[in-house]
Amino acid sequence: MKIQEADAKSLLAAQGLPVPPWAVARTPAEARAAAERFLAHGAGRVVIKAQVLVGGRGKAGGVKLAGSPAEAEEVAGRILGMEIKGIPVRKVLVGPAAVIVKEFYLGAILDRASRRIVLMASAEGGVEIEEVAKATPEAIHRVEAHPLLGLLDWQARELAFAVGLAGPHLRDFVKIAKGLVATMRANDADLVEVNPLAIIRESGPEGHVERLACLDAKVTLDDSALPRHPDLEKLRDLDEEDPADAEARHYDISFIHLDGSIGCMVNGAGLAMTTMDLVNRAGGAPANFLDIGGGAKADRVSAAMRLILADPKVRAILVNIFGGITRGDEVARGLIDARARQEREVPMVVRIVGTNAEEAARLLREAAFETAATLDEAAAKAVAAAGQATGGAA
Amino acid sequence: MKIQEADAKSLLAAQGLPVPPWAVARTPAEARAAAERFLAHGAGRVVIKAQVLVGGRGKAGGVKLAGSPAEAEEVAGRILGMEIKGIPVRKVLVGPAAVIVKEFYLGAILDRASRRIVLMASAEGGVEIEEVAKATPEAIHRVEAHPLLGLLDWQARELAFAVGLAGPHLRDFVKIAKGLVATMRANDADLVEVNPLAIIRESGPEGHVERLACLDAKVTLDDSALPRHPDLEKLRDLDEEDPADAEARHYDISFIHLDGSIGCMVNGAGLAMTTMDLVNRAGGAPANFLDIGGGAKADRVSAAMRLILADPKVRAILVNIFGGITRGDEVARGLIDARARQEREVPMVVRIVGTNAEEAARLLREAAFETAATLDEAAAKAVAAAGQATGGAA
Amino acid sequence: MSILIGRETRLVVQGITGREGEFHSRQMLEYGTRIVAGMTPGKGGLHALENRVPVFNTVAEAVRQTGANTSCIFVPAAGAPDAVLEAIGAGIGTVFCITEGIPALDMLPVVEVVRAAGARLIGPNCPGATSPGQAKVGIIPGSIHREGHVGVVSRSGTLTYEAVQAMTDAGIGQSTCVGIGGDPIIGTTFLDVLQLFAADPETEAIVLIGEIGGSAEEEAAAWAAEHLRGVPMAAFIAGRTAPEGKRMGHAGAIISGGRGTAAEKVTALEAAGIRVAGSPTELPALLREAGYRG
Amino acid sequence: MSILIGRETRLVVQGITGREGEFHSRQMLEYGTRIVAGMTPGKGGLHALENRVPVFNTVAEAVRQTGANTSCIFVPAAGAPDAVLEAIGAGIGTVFCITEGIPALDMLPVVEVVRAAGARLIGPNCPGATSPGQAKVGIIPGSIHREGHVGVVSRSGTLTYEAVQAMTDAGIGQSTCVGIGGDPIIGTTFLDVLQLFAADPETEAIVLIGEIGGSAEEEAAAWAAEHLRGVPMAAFIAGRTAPEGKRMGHAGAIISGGRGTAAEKVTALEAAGIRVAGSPTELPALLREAGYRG
Repeated sequence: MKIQEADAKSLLAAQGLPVPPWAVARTPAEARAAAERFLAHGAGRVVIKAQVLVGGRGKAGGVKLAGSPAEAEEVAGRILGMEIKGIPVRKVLVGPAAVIVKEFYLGAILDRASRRIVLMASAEGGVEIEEVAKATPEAIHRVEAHPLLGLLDWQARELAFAVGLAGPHLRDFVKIAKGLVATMRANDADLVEVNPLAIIRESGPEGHVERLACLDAKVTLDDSALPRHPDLEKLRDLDEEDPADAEARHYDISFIHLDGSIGCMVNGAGLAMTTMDLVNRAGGAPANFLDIGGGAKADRVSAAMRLILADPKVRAILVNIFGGITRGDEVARGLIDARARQEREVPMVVRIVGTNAEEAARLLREAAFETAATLDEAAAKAVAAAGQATGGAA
Repeated sequence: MKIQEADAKSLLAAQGLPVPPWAVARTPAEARAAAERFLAHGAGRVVIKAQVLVGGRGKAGGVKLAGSPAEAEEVAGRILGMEIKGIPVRKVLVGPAAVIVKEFYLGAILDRASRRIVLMASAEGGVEIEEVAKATPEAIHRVEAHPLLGLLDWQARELAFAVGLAGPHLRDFVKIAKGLVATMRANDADLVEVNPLAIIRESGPEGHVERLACLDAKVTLDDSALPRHPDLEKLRDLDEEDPADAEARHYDISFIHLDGSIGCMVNGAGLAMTTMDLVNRAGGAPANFLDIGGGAKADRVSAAMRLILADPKVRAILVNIFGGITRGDEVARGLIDARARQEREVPMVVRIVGTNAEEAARLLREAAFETAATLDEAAAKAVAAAGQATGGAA
Repeated sequence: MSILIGRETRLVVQGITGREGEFHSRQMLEYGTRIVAGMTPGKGGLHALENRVPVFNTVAEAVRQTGANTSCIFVPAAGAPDAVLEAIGAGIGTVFCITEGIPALDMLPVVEVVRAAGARLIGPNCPGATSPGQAKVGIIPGSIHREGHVGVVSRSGTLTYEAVQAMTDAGIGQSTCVGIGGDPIIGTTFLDVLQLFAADPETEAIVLIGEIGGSAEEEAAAWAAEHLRGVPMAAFIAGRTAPEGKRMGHAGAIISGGRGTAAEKVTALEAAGIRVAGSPTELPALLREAGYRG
Repeated sequence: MSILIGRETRLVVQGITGREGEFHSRQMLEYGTRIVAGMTPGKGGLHALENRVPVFNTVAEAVRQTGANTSCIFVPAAGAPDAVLEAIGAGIGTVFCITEGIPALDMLPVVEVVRAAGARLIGPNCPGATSPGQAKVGIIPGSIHREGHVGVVSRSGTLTYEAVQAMTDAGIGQSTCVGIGGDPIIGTTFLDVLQLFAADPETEAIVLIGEIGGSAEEEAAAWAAEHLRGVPMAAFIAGRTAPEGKRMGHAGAIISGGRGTAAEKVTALEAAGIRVAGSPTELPALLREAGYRG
């Protein structure tokens, strides 16, 4: 699960990491009030940042500075009216604009290949790290945290030296790097990124001081671990979520909305992707990815059918079930039940093999469902049906 | 560092372990008030336990039951008047007397040989575990906690099954066993013992319930780790401590009061014990163990001399220094300085070898100290001097 | 011969008295797997599955009493990492963890302890393995198999069944079929299984079923290019048309920033001389093209 | 030849710019030890000890640049466990940790990581080791030694010096003298050092200096009884007259409940055929009695 920058910063701050203050505003007036506070407390300017879960908001004009409360209100108004990659901006983050001396990248990710938490750091901070990785891979330094002991001080120091940090920043960097791993562990995150981690200059009673601060934060959470973090589940941004997603989650269905016309219902993620691939190969386009999971019962099948039919673009439905834990007859009954109650008539092609497939075949035959023996055949039939339903080519 | 039962119970409770309520009383009146509260809240009787850091208080009559506030006051008065192994009882613990169904032993210790935290459990609880270990070693079950991951659930379950726990107690035992290790880690304890861990019977609104509870607690702390636990340092029982100990700690001197007449000042624990052994072998008896540690300077030497001379039984002093980090001339200067300021004249035998021994020898010669070349010679001379000082045989 | 499991397998099922554990243990017994013990803490002394399998409180006890050498875990996610560690602690050499939904960070220390012990973990969130005619461990339907000499390895569950069924339908039998699981952190990778197949005299050809996300297929391809020249191989990659940046179900398959795409995987496999099918049904034909005559 | 350190030792000193680190590094250099590098985070690029030793930010860098193979740690207690782990991570094979006052629980994971890496840690809270005429690492005064063929192993600091001095005074030289440290949790035990001495062709006799507490002397005695028959040995145990239940200084020596007493240790050693001295000064004579002619 992705969470917003402001929430990610809260998680970092909870682990004691140096995150400058911020406020979240949902209206230009709230942004103005926040800007007033920060400007009154010594900030020269404020930064206003769109809170959206998609990347590239900077390029899209979603990050701006303002020098006065009035300007903050005006800028926030503009950003709150934007769409970024199709997502309307509903919130902005307001904070004091930092005086940046130097920017770094620091990220902790769960790395599948090494089966470790890997810390990556670069002196090329503040830009898309993927681009750095492509152009100058040697500019990204990495250490693998000890699988049982976590990130050790010396490992963090090696990263610090690699990106050229020294003096007073050395100890702070070690704390921050360990703090990223602590944030991962405390929240079961699979990614915690600070980009930029920056040396910022602040003026205090004794003149200028320079210190490290986390100016941005990106955290993604392990969905499997959310049940043990009820507080984190609350960070899910329902503003940005497809309403169908909540229903899917309720029924333990994996569901992703796509742009095509053929609704898919499959058991198993790999088979669901394969089904989509074969629909494409047969000349169609899937309307969704939908995995009803293992051992699905009739009620889950009904819910899946509702999710698929809620999309007006759907012109045909392909059901592909390879029974293992899942019993084919259960699915067939669910389908029959769902069709009886559905409001919209859509052609459906059903393929059920594996556990209790014979009983399923009998039920489907009696209910006059269109069936298919192989996945390739099912895909071809569904594409054809969708083409007929739209009165033309699929 | 040993701490009192009541403090140990606080540490266990802080880790969420089931410890029945208790109160600490320093006077019979306080004990009466505590007993009144517990009896009013449903306890049939209260238990009153002497709080002393030495073992065997039960046999010494330091643990008694009382059925009424008046009886509690009377019993507490008797216990508060006792000495146990020479230690006056200054505090008692008062708590509800549990209805015990079955007693177990459970302890977590830092085991040198395996270099692991070892959990030990026995169905023979409530008695001296050393006696069980001698009589029926097979009645004590042990598991080694994983050195990096700590005690794992399955390890705790193995112990539970070994001592015959099952049913609802199984899960509670796992929590308690892991809690003992958590208590060790949170406080840098090298021993956490619960004896007895008991199944107790309580009557609630729905009849009797049986549950596991920690009825006693013993914790010893790692002295090396006390600097990072300032709160634990406060648990040191100054009532029971020799006043000299506090001064010794202040100067980083290891000091233990003994019964003999020959004061010893040595650098290094092993050499200090060896010096004591050789004093004994020469027919004398050491008045103390004293290790001035490595790199001792003049002020520490002076402090050590004060500690030794504060004991009126001291009739002679043996100084044995093998210079490595410690510089012999520094020690010699400290001795000369200390002798100049000491109130009581006591014969002294000084042996200084190793780093800067020549300079030390010159200084001591000029100051007319009695010296010795070998440790055996030094011991013999000190024993002889003590004998003369007492006007008879040592 | 076969890999991971076979006639010598003596299985202990952890969580045998649970709903899932009992159901699949029955299927395994019917397939002919030697389940020598069950394990459920607190149920020691009972017998499961109509008295056919003794149940123990601990894996250590099961090993002592029955000589179990392989474990299959049907324990809920909260207890599954500990269940793996218990099996390893008891000296079990091969552990299948079927449980899904284990938080990924919980698995980091577990895979390390397994590695340090010189043992092998398959999964978690995996369907298990079948050596047709010998034993099946896990939840793969036994009926889809046929005895033979093709090793199958897959990250997926039902997609594996699809591929195996296609081969069986085409008359191509399998030596062992292994589902390694789709979670981000798993105990045994494609590469590990390829190495086992390479050393197995009964395995004459290999089918690899991958999916988008991660780089395990690429690593396997690189190794195969060097060590499996001459072994007929075919592959399938799911998710060729999956959109970028979307997480496709619990399998953990995700593409982002152009890494781990199907296109990259297909390129890597083809560069290693491995034919890649457009549909699982094409796998038998591709194996034949690659020279498999079994 | 010798054990642990010798002419092939290339030492990196961790904490070389601290007061203790600098003082003892100077002593080691004067004794002839090859200190190839120092390490202090943030002081990389400097040179210590009148420009004789380059200082690096990390041990890994020191190893890359100088081929260091042994480390000596003078880092305060709070950072010492991490310093050991850094040395191990950089591939150092032998680590001496002189630091005292490290909380015992901090050392549990460290000794395990060292073991798993196949490396060796001596200490913490140890004086180090000397191979007379070749190298000394740590804080043992170089002047007390004499080249020869007796291996000395001890849990103590100054008591070791006492024993070594007695031998040198009696004309008996040493192959290597090792102080293993008196903390409860140490990396290398008596038994480990006995095994090294047993395998060292230059060590012809062994002196063991123990003290009350723990059971390491008993374990060493049991091993010696079986494997060191024919090797002249002598021992000394400190604390014969120490009172029960008292902790004697930071050394961690403690007797309680009749375990780990001097009497038990003496009995165990004598049962293994090892003569036990009443005073360190008697060790040379006992070695002679045991047949040592060196």
